[in-house]
Amino acid sequence: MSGKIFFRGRDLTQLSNQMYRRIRGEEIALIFQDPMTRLNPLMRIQDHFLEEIHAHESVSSTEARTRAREALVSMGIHETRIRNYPHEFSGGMRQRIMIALALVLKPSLLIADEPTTSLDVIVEAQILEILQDLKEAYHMSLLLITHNLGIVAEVCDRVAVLYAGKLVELGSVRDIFHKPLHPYTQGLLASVIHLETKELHSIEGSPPDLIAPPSGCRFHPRCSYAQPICTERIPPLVEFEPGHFAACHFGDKFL
Amino acid sequence: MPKTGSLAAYAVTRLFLSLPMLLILLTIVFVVLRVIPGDPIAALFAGRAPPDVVAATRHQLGLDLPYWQQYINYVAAVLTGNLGTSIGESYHGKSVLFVILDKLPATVELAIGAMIVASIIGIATGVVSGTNRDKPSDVALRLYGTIIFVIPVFWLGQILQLIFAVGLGWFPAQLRFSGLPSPNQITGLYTVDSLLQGRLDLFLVAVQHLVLPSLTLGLVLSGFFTKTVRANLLRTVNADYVEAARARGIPEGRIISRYAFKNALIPVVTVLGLQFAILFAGAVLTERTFSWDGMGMLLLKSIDSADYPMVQGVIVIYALIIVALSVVIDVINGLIDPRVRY
Amino acid sequence: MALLRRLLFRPFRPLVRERRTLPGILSWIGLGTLISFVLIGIFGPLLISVDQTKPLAYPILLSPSLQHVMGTDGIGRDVFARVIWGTRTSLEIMAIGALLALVVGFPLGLLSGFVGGKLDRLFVLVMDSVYAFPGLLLAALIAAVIGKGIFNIGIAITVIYIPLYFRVTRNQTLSTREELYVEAARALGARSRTIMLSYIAYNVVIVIPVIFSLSAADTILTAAGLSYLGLGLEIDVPGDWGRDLSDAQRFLGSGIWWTSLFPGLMIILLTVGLSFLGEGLNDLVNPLLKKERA
Amino acid sequence: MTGPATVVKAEPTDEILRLDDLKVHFPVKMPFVQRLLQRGETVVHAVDGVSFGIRPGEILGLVGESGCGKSTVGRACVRLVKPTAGRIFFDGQDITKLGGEKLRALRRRIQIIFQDPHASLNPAMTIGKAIGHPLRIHSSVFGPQKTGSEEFGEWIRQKVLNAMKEVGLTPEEQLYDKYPGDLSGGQKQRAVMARALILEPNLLVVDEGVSMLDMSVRAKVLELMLDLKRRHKLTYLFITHDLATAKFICDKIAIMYLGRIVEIGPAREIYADPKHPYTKALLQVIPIPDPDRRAKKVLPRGEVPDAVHPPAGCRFHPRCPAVLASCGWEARDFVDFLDEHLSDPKRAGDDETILGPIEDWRAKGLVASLETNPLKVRKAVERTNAVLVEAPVAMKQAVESVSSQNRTVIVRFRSHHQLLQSNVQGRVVECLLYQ
Repeated sequence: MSGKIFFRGRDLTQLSNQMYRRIRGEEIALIFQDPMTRLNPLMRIQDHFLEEIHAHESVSSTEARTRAREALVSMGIHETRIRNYPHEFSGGMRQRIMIALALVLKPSLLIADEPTTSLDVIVEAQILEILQDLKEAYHMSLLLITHNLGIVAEVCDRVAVLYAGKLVELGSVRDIFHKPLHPYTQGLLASVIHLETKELHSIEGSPPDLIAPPSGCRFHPRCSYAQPICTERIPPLVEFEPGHFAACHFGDKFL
Repeated sequence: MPKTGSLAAYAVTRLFLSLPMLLILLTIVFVVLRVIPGDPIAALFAGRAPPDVVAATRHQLGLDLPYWQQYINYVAAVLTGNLGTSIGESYHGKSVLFVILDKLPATVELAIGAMIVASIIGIATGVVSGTNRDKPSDVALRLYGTIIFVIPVFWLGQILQLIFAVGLGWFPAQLRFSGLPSPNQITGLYTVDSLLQGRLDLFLVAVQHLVLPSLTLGLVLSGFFTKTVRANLLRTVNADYVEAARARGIPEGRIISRYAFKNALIPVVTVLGLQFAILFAGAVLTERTFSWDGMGMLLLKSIDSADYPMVQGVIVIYALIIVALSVVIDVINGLIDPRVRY
Repeated sequence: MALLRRLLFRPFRPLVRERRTLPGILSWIGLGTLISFVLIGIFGPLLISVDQTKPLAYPILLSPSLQHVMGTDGIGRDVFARVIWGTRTSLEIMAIGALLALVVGFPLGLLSGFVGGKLDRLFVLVMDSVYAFPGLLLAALIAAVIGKGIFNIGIAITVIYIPLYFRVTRNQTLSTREELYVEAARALGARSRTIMLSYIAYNVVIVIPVIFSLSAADTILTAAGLSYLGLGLEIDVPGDWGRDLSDAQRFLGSGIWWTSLFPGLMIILLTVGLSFLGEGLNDLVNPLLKKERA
Repeated sequence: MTGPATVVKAEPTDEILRLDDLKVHFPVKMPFVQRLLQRGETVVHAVDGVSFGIRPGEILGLVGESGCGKSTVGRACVRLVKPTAGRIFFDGQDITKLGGEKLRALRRRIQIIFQDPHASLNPAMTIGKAIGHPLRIHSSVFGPQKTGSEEFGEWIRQKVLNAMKEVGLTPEEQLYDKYPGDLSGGQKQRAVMARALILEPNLLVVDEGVSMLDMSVRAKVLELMLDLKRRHKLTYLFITHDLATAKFICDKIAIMYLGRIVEIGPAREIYADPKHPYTKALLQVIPIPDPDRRAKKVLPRGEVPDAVHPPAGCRFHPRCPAVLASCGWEARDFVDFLDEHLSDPKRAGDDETILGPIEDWRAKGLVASLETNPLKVRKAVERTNAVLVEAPVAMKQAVESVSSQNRTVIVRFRSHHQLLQSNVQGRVVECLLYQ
């Protein structure tokens, strides 16, 4: 592993395990793709909350309990159910509990890793609505990791597109959807099947082997615009217009 | 939406469900003793008694009746707690149940001692092994688990006797008690009885005698704990909810104890039920090695002296204990795992 | 025919392919041990006269020396000769017990798991009950009724290992039966027989060597235990590790260690070898099954 | 309780597949001890009265959320699950109870493709063998050739290679002897399709057949399906949770919710103007990949209820944004509402002490009741009425009376209207709004 992670100006990779533990949950919270397996089946919901609060703050049990109840109720779950076990909740409810757990310490960054992928579409929309509301209510930043471009268009302000372990494009959501600069982003957008799809498009070939990734631009074997330079030189991330970056040798052609 | 139900309801139902198992075990004992070829009475007397005595004994025990009638009599007798009277030399004419109840505490004391040794050693080695995956300590402890598990318990007993009794003289090699008059019978467990009487000296003697047999049996059983605790810890330390707890900043020690270890324990408890079979089989051998006067010794003596009702009685009591323990294990499981009951 | 060949070879393929991994090495050590014991069991008695295993063949309680590498016992038998002859006895009981249990338990488990329903529930209840009961006690009871002898002990032991084969085979059958590719085969119109043979049996045989090794180790222990309790073999069997240990008990107080140590070591070497083989194979087979299903 | 009646009857037409009021109920799987402890009914009403027909050469999309029973319908069509009631016709023949050799013969004509191509292939069979396996299974119908003869083997090999070429599984000679583990997801799905097509079936059931594939592979497989339809006049039952994909590929759409079809008709019309509130909700939540068209959505409340005890009347009524008083309100809806009310401390006030705890309420059919002490009964009735004021209008209207009897508060609901299917603008809808 190499590189740096800056959070509020501090490099997290330099932190001791102990310091890192304090940041987790307190400043950076994480919710996951599969809420069904993320809660300890042997612990009541309440104990998940109390444990987390006590791990970070020295508050009285009464206060911790009050805060736990408030967090749960704010997600639309009856406070008496705080004494239930995880298996007594449905998938959507468990994801709400996970969000409540993530927010009880009021973190400034919430990372949501495919938070709705395992849920049905209506529940997915409910959860996305909650996440958007929270972002405003808590003045919190949200890092949403997803493969679903529809969700990106609906929820996000800025978008980073990754391909084969490399950042290929970064910009505002309008830039990305209306003027994609990287051929991969273009292909990705074209291949989405949505209600107005008239014709199917797909990106030729298949994702590369990451043990021996392609030379130069990792996308070149599947790129219809590829030139000899693409196989030789790794394209740098260039700011083609204010706030809109792409890692393509010919990015300016698509402006 | 499932709601967590009462543990009592679960326990009662589970108890009810144990009846078929009990009936099957009783039937097996019946089939083995009376139906399969081979005349148990003749085999037990082994030609040492004249034919008319054998015939009289058969009649006295109701063994000349048709099988179905024998079966009904037998099940009815067992269910009413009437296990008959002994026909062997040592206990002739005594109530089988009474004799067994007299020997039972010795076996129970040995079993408890062994279980304590096994769980302490087994869980400790299992945790060390499971949290140090593929390091030298893990490999060594896995070898320990595999090897100790297949060591003949009676041979291990002999070796421990050679070292600690004959060689070092730290512990007595034989019997449950010696030197002083044994404590008054209250529970029948010498360690408990001596404490109840407030006699620390007797307690020490009892413990001294208990150490080697418990250690022998416990060591052999510990291999099982080492292996299962390790395997389940490996599974739970990488579980999704453990990763989620880490992401919430829960301290590592707490994660191991409350998430990984407790969750790993559930399957261990489940298979623990099957370990009682090994425990009691091992106890019979250990009793013999240490002249520990319990149910196992009683069974061997009864087989030797052709005491047919006593043999049947001892096996039936073992079956009852096994069934009861399987219920207890399931209830304990319900106690720690809320998903089991509702 | 090709199917049969595949069925037979399948369990051993990982043994060759993974011979350099830790479980592979363990398996080979175990297999080597088993083969050595089989060779000792076959050829040992040909080289060592049975007379040495009889009472009063030599002076009693000689400590190990060049003439008697393992010494002599309390009634003047050569411990080394007894140990060698005992190998043959143990292997004979193991072969009878573990093989009979396999022959009965495997088809029953396959059937019960495949048919399911009431039949399955009944089988499971009976087998689980037997499995929960102390095997040694059950074997002791059976042995006390049908009498001593190598074959009888083998039978008594069979009864307690049938449930083991049954359980493993049935569970494996059940989980394979639920696989999507089995449902797909049914949708293609495959007959039950085809599904059972080319899909289910194929996936179940792979666990058989694992249980065979583990149950064989246990068989040795149980047989020795029965002999130790005096319920095993007739007194004139030329080698019987369990009985030798039982006989050794009397002299322990006088510090006579060799009559106990050597028969015990033989039991441990054989059972540990079988365990290595069983657990090594288990570690090889499980990821294989997981990979195939991933 | 009887389910809603089916009005639109099957007309004997040129339909290749016809389901007539199909029901599939499963026993709830649980450990034995739990089964004994569980009171009341324990069957999952996976499919509870489904009727539709497919014409040859048509693609019918069966769309719904997970757990709505759509996969069970698909499995019932190929007779992998046993229908509890109702009938299935294939090509005019009643196949509901078919068994033995007749069922095997049928399976040459109806094939199914599952969601997970990897799990659908026996890991121990080569691709070529797997694709050719159906021919061997049904070898008796391919003339006098003896199974195992060399010509037959060669004939199968040629057919397999052709089928592989047809589904684009190339280079076919090289892939023939590969094992499933060596292939990519898209290749495996093509192999599964080749295996399904080698018997030249008339009907192909595709159960979420593209859901697990990457976007780019998905497009290719969908194109292949359309291509096969054109060339072989194949008929599809296309089961999916993805309305966008369904819109692209299907001629007709059926929307399923909790074991029932709530709306069925030509795809173009349903997408242009959905009638059933559930269809509307489903279409509304599909994210549009255009940041300039973000819109606030009106979402149905809660989650899909348990199919062991589906709601009375219209199954969607507890969540429906357009619900009426006659849609099927019943006691447990009231208890659920009260639960929600009590969970919000701001609204609840001291209601918890009078109407709580929620576990004390009994809900049976149309009657909800709470046993309390005689002193509190009057107050509880008052408070119940007060709470009901805040309830959704439709629920409020459905309440017949709030009364007390000794120490018991009783909330009684009116019985609901029978739910019928109606023809609305070219499609069939099961909703009281259109009755």
